[in-house]
Amino acid sequence: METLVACCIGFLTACGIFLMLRGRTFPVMLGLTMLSYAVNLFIFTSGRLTLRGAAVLGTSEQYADPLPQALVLTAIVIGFAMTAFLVILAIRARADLGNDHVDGKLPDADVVRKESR
Amino acid sequence: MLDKVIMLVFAMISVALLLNLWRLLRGPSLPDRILALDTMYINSIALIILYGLLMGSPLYFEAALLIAMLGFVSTVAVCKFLLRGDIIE
Amino acid sequence: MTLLWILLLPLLGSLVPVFTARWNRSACALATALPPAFALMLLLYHADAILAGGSVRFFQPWIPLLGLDITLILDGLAFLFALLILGIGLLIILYARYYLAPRDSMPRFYAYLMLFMTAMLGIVLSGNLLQLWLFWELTSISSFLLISFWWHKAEARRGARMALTVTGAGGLALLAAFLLIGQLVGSYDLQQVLASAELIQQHAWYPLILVLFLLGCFTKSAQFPFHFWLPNAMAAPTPVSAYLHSATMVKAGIFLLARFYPALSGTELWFVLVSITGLATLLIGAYLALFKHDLKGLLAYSTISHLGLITLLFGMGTDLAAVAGLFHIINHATFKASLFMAAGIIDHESGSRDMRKLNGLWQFMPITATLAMVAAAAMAGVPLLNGFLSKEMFFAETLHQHLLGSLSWVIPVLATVAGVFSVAYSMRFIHDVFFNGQPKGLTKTPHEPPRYMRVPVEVLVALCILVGLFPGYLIGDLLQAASQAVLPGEVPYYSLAIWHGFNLPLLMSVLALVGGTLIYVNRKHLFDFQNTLPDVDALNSFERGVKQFAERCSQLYQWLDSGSLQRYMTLTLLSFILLAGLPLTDLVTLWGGRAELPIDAVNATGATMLLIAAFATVVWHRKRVVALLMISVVGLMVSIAFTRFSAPDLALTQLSVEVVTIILLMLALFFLPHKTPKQSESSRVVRDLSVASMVGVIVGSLSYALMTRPFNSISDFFITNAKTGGGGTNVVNVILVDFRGFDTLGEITVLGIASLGIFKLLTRIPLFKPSSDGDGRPWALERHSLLLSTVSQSLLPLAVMVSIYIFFRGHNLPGGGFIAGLVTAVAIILQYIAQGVDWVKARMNVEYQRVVAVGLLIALATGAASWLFNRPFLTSWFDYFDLPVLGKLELASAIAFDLGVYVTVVGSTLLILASLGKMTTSHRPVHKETI
Amino acid sequence: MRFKPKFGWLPTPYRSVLLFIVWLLLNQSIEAVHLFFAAVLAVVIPLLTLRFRDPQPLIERPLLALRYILRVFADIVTANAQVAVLILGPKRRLNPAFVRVPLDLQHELPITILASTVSMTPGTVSAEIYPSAELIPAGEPMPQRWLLIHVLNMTDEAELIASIKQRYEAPLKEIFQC
Amino acid sequence: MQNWIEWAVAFFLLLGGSFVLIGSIGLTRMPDFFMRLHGPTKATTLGMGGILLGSMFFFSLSGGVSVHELLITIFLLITAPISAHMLIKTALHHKLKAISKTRGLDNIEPAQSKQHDRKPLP
Amino acid sequence: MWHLITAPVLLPMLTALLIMLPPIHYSPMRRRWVSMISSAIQLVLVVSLLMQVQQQGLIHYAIGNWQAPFGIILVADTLSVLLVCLTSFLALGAICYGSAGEDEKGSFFHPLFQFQIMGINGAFLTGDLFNLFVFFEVLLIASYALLIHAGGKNKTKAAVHYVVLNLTGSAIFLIALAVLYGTLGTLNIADMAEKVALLPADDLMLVKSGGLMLMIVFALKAAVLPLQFWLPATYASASAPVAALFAVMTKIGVYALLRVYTTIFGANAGELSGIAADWLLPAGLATIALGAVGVMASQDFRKLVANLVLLSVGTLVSLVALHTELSAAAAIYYTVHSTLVTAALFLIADLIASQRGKAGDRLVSGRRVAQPVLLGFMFMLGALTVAGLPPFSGFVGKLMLLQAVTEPGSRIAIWSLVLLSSLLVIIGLSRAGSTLFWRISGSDTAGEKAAPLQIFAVCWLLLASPLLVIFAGPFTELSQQAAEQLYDTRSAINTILHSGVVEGGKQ
Ligand code: NA
Ligand code: NA
Repeated sequence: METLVACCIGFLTACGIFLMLRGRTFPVMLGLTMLSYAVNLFIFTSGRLTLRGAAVLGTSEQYADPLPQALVLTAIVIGFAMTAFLVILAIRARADLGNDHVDGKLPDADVVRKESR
Repeated sequence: MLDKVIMLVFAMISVALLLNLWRLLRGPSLPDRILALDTMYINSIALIILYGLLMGSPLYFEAALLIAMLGFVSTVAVCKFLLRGDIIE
Repeated sequence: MTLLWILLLPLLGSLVPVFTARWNRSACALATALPPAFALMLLLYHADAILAGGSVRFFQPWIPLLGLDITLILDGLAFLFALLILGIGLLIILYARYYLAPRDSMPRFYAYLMLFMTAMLGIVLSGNLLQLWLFWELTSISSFLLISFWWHKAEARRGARMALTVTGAGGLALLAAFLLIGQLVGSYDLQQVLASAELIQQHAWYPLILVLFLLGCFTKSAQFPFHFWLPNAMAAPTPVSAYLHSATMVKAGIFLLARFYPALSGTELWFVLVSITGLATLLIGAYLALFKHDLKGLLAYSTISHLGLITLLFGMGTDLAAVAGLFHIINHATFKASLFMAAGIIDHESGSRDMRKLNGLWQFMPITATLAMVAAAAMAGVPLLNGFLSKEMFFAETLHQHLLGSLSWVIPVLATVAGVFSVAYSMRFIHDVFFNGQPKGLTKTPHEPPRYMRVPVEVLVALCILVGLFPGYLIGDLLQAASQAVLPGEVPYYSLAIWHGFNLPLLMSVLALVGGTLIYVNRKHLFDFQNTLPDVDALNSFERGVKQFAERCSQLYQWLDSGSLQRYMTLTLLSFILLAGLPLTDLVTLWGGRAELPIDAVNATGATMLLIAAFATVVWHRKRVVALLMISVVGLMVSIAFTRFSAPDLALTQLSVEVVTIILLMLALFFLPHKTPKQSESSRVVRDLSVASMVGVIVGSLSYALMTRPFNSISDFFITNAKTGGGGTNVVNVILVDFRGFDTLGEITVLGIASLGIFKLLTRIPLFKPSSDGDGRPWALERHSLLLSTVSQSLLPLAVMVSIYIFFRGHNLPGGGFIAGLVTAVAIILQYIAQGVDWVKARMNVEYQRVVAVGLLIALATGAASWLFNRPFLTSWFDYFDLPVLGKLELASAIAFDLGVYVTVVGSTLLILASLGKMTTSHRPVHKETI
Repeated sequence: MRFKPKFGWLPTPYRSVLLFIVWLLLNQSIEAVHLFFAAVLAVVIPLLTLRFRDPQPLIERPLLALRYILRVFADIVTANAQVAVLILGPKRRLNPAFVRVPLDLQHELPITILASTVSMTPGTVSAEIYPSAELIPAGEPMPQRWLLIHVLNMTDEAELIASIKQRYEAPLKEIFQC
Repeated sequence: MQNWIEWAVAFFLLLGGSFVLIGSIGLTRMPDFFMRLHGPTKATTLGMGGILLGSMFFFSLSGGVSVHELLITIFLLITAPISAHMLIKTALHHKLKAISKTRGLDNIEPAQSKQHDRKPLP
Repeated sequence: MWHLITAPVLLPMLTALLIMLPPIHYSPMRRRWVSMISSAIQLVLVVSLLMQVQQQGLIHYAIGNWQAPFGIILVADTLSVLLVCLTSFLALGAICYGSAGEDEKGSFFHPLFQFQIMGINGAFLTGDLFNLFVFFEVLLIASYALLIHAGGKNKTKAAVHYVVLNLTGSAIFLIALAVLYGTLGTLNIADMAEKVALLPADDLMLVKSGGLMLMIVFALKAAVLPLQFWLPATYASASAPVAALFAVMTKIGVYALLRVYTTIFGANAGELSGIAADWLLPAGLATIALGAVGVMASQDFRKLVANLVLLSVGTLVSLVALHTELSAAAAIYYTVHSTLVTAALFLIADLIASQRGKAGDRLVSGRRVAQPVLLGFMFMLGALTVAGLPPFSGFVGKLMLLQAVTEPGSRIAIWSLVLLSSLLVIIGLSRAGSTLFWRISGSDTAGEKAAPLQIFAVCWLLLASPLLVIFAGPFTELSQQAAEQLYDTRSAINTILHSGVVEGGKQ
């Protein structure tokens, strides 16, 4: 199972990073979201995997490590706040700069015309 | 016996989820994909309930309830998006 | 203490003109002159002791850690220089009173001058290397201000900057030299350094130290090849030139040579570097001076030449040469200051400094002409004047050295040649200006200056004559004391007599006078020859050089910083690959020895779905709505994974956050293009793919390595203490609200701030509302579906109840304030979606930022409440109460804290979404053709 | 048809009952504490959310409503069985259709219930209710409204319309007295 | 008693599982969007009901009562029609093609066009 | 009184919240005064905290009464409190400047400013690595919001880059934290230091990987080459008071580097001791070079100052890399000096820009400033300080840092780079100054004069420069003390982990 989970985390990271390397704000946001999934899973796995061990006292014998879970919760919330900000910033950038390229300008002037919604 | 039944149902749900994914990937239209996603949400409720059964723990009920609620909201939101563009107007 | 006052008085004096500026000019000048006059008196108060060969010292600790203390030493050398600085300084103050025009800011000038005077005094009085450097740099800065006094003139600005750059660079080299010396000797105290000559000279660093040190001296003293800044500093008002280039600024380098003479001189390297530089400077300065048409330009090159002469003297390494050097310092200061002032008078009263225009001024200003002629004669080394004496000593010393072995005769010959040119340019100064026909094209008729403007020149010229006539009587003791301070051993015998009989030096002087006259008479040919040589404009080429350098820098910088986020990201990720990945290559095996859990079919299905959905997101990222649906699947699968691996709280949170995120992304998508044009070239895609997959491999490997390792952590403590110490059975929640409640406080603060930031981003946003979707389909006309509205209204109370339930059970079972808050928020968002902003606003007109603030305040207050019980911030409290009928109830401070979380989450989420939604309602122009 | 509730503090009695039950369901307990809180919340929450509710006709015949619910449940089960057969059966036997049902109901809640019921029961899905009230200019009378439904396998259009009107719409009119 | 409940659990789970699966098969198999919609909205809802009932019985097996699954059922019953409604509205708006043998296609027209006759809202 | 250590975090938070609520929220004047007064109070409080630390030595405070390593603790040693003092001092100046009108150019200026201060102070004071992450995020999100204050294309553009890069940085931070937690089993910095020493050989490389990952994060915050690209545009486009406050943000990265690589990966870390130095020194030196080049290359004054920030970061990071007590002391002094002066220069740049009409702060000829003497004096003071020329604090900082390089190998590289970069700075600043003040074109229409509050703010920040020289003796002493305390890891660990812990966590 660990191998599978590690593969998933690695793959999610790679996908997230690839998307974050795109030149438009929307894929960057997607990539960021995906990267946070990967990171959250990563933090979570740093407490090792446990089946049937929710850290609620009295429900099982062997509890999963609760601390990484708490850290992930914090990370999720912070990640949400950050993503939200980035999303709105992207809108603002589109409004202010007239395009959705992360550098605020299109790499090629001709593209401006081609790019229709 | 119950264990075997649960595993069987697990298998059914898994197949159902894969079918949903297939429709989601296949499309062809956006409403098709949204429908597939909505179904997937509901099917995962089943999956989680089954997990609860498997582990004999009622701790997962809220997750199921939340999926039901949030799945609905997100489906509605996507539909609204396709209809009006602006989902909060 | 008096020493300190000698330094402080001029410093305070720099404030005097600022405060006396409103008085009349003379009063202001007088007031300004008072502090240096006092300082001079204080200096003279020590004269007896110093001239008797003693010294005065002042010490005050300042920064012991750096070895930088306030140490002042007044010995013969310092006395000599301080005397020149203060004495000539006072004359300059008087002179400037008349020189400056009414529109020039006199207080500013005097303030800068005083500052400069302080800096110079600081150099000569310093007994600590670092302190000396401090004043050294101060002279560069204050001279920058003085040279650029007429800042509206481009050449003044440029000249000042050039001077600053060159002397500043030298200053940095000097600092390096001082620091090396200090580390070598173990102290920055001057006396200790001077006493450690052997240690320094035998150390491997000596050459480096010497080169750096000399760089400092030579730049300041305008030695070849750093001489070019000095002529360009002539853009300064003449009093400045008279001060800086006779007695002070440029002499600082010479002073330093003299100061460190005991510690650094006496080696082959010293000789080679110093004497050759001096000789070269002497010759080049003397030669070039002749061709300058600008009076001050001529004087500038002559200054360079004389500084070269002094440097050469110090380079020769004999004690007598050093004495001669000191003597020439005094003489040069007097005649050069007077010459500059005379030039200033001429400029002032005739409106020009161009010798091609200036002719026959003798008829207009005979007194000034006489004074200038005497001073120029002293410069030329005419007998009975002070310049003659030191020049004789110089000639004599060139004869007595054997430094170049069999070629040693070259030095006296070249010295004579320099003397020849020196005579020639001095003659030009006299003849070309005061005689040589009538003035040409002057804007005003020249006349004698105001009476008191001439006084400083008269004083100095008198000194030239007096010293020339009675050298031993007037400055014998001073020179003796100064020499004693410079020379490590006994001061050798020397004679200050006017007449030494017929000897070689006299012959050299005569040769120089005759040769100089001949050259001046036949100057036409020489000028013609000189005109064929390319003209080097130091100022412009320097300026151009700096400009070009700046452009190069600009190119380099832009090449590095291309403004492309993708590049920055790639660099960041490459750092990650390098730093996080390299250690992994040293790992023998990733597997840490822990047995893996078995894989079952359901998990495999989940993982497959996750991977496929992630992949599909990437593949379809340009079809944005589809990508959004795909990433929802990823999120869903991650939540299910959390459920599977015993983390129900995480699953709940992840689910609720994801829905809100998706809604947010959709709101964003409304304003962003629905599709991304294909743009990335395949090479970039390959690059990005390889970077991404490398990062992925590293992260995956790390994760695998972690998961398969045995593990001990502090978590057992939490499991043990959750119920007894925190009063809850849901350990994760107890960690959140109690063990690590501070993190949670920070986290909700982040959320609150984010919502404020978003609100900020959305104010006055110039947005256009697209009129159709990505495929050009116009939007549906019906805003709100009847069915959805009705049902969402009925769902609200249900959702509120569910969130209350989730809120309260959180402490003991999965749930808690955060999730409850999101559920409430989502329910309210559903109202927004189903019924619109106006509908909701009519029913709930709350400013959400206030809700955020209240939520955070509740959390904060809960934490601070524990102070009342003298417990640390956020200390939790809980107890069980037996109530009639209802039974046992638990009350905990954590509930209040969680309430804060809940309120903040509701407020923030709604603030974010509602302000985004509201944006479109305030009727914006519908934009047909969106870019 | 009434809009105004009997008690100010209990504006939506049936909703309160529902909430009371939901709380108990959530807590899976009928201990005193939970009963107490259920009661409190059942009163407080409707009051809190009252403003978020457009006025709707009240249920006048609760027993009839109960019967309606039971009938719908039964229909759901049969509907599902039918649909299952249709789905698994050969595709070519299916006769899909779009059908318009004229609506007698006027108010939002009854219409919603009807449309939902139609969606949950035999082979039909509510697609659209038109014309939309939003698009009728203020002051103009509401024209005849229609319910557009999609039928998976239609045998007889008239019969279908009649059955919907009689089986579901009529009881709803009764329940809400409209 | 125990045995009886176990059988009930097994029955409901299997029933539920089958309906869920059938719903998804419908989603996959039907030829057009409108027909695909029927499976998930109905079969899945009932399937969920089955599984939730199974779960209720299962947890009753271990002592206490488990009735909160009812909530999910209620919730789904309320929301599923609305989701379906929104989806089909979207499909109509996107003018998705129904298979050719669909009858009453002209009935869609008034639902869409009547609205277009009206003057658009600001 | 023993709760004083929480004040630097909680007081700004409380202030921010109060400003967001009525009755303060309604009136701009109230918002300003509350913000300014609160900052002044905070300054007094942190200075008394510094005195407390001077008296008692290291102070640690267990939040929630859960002792380390289980709970989160705040740790006040001379270094951290000194930096908190610096922040408070700086913040007061920046807030005063902002209160002259800049604050009304967008919403929530004061609350965001206070939140930012909260984040910065929290990052300095926390003794827990994950909590450090949280405070990083607090200060980052506040900085994102402040960056876009008053709007404008440049800000938006800079913000996109700044935000995305920092989000990547946060992701890396989290991964690093997870790796460290997954191997060391703890989050407390002191506890980590203790655990690192006992690490099984098998886990060594994992911890190294995590440790070096942290370096990326901190280097990104500090803006060290090649992770510095976000800085120039960000700092140059932010509103003046914001840019001034940002001057301390890079220092947080430096602080974190200093803290983590002396405490966790310090002398006691065995094989992992000093893992960062090999990477940091070249990076720091390269940053110095880049900063110097940037100073020469800059076309406008704010960009120039931003590059000066880079230069100071490079210097600091090189000092951190030297990893000696002396270099740490130099770094501490230099931090204080460079932060205040660059902040002041950002404000001065704004004043100049607002008085030069269309030319703004671009280095081209333009209208004459309305207050040439005042601004010229301020500029001169700031320029001398930042260039490291006497008689202001810059030269003390420079002397200290040059003297801190005792290893002959690195001496030549560092000295020549530092000295050469100083020269470039002198050239660059003299060019900039003479252009801004002396190259005048067009009519002499008087621009708007600076508000008294703005002048006060600049003077307040500049005041530090002479004071840091006059009291250089005690102040260098203090830096030295802070460095000694920082390097005395053993006793810090003992105080934090092994004093007065009662079984069960609660005291
Ligand atoms: Na002439
Ligand atoms: Na139906």
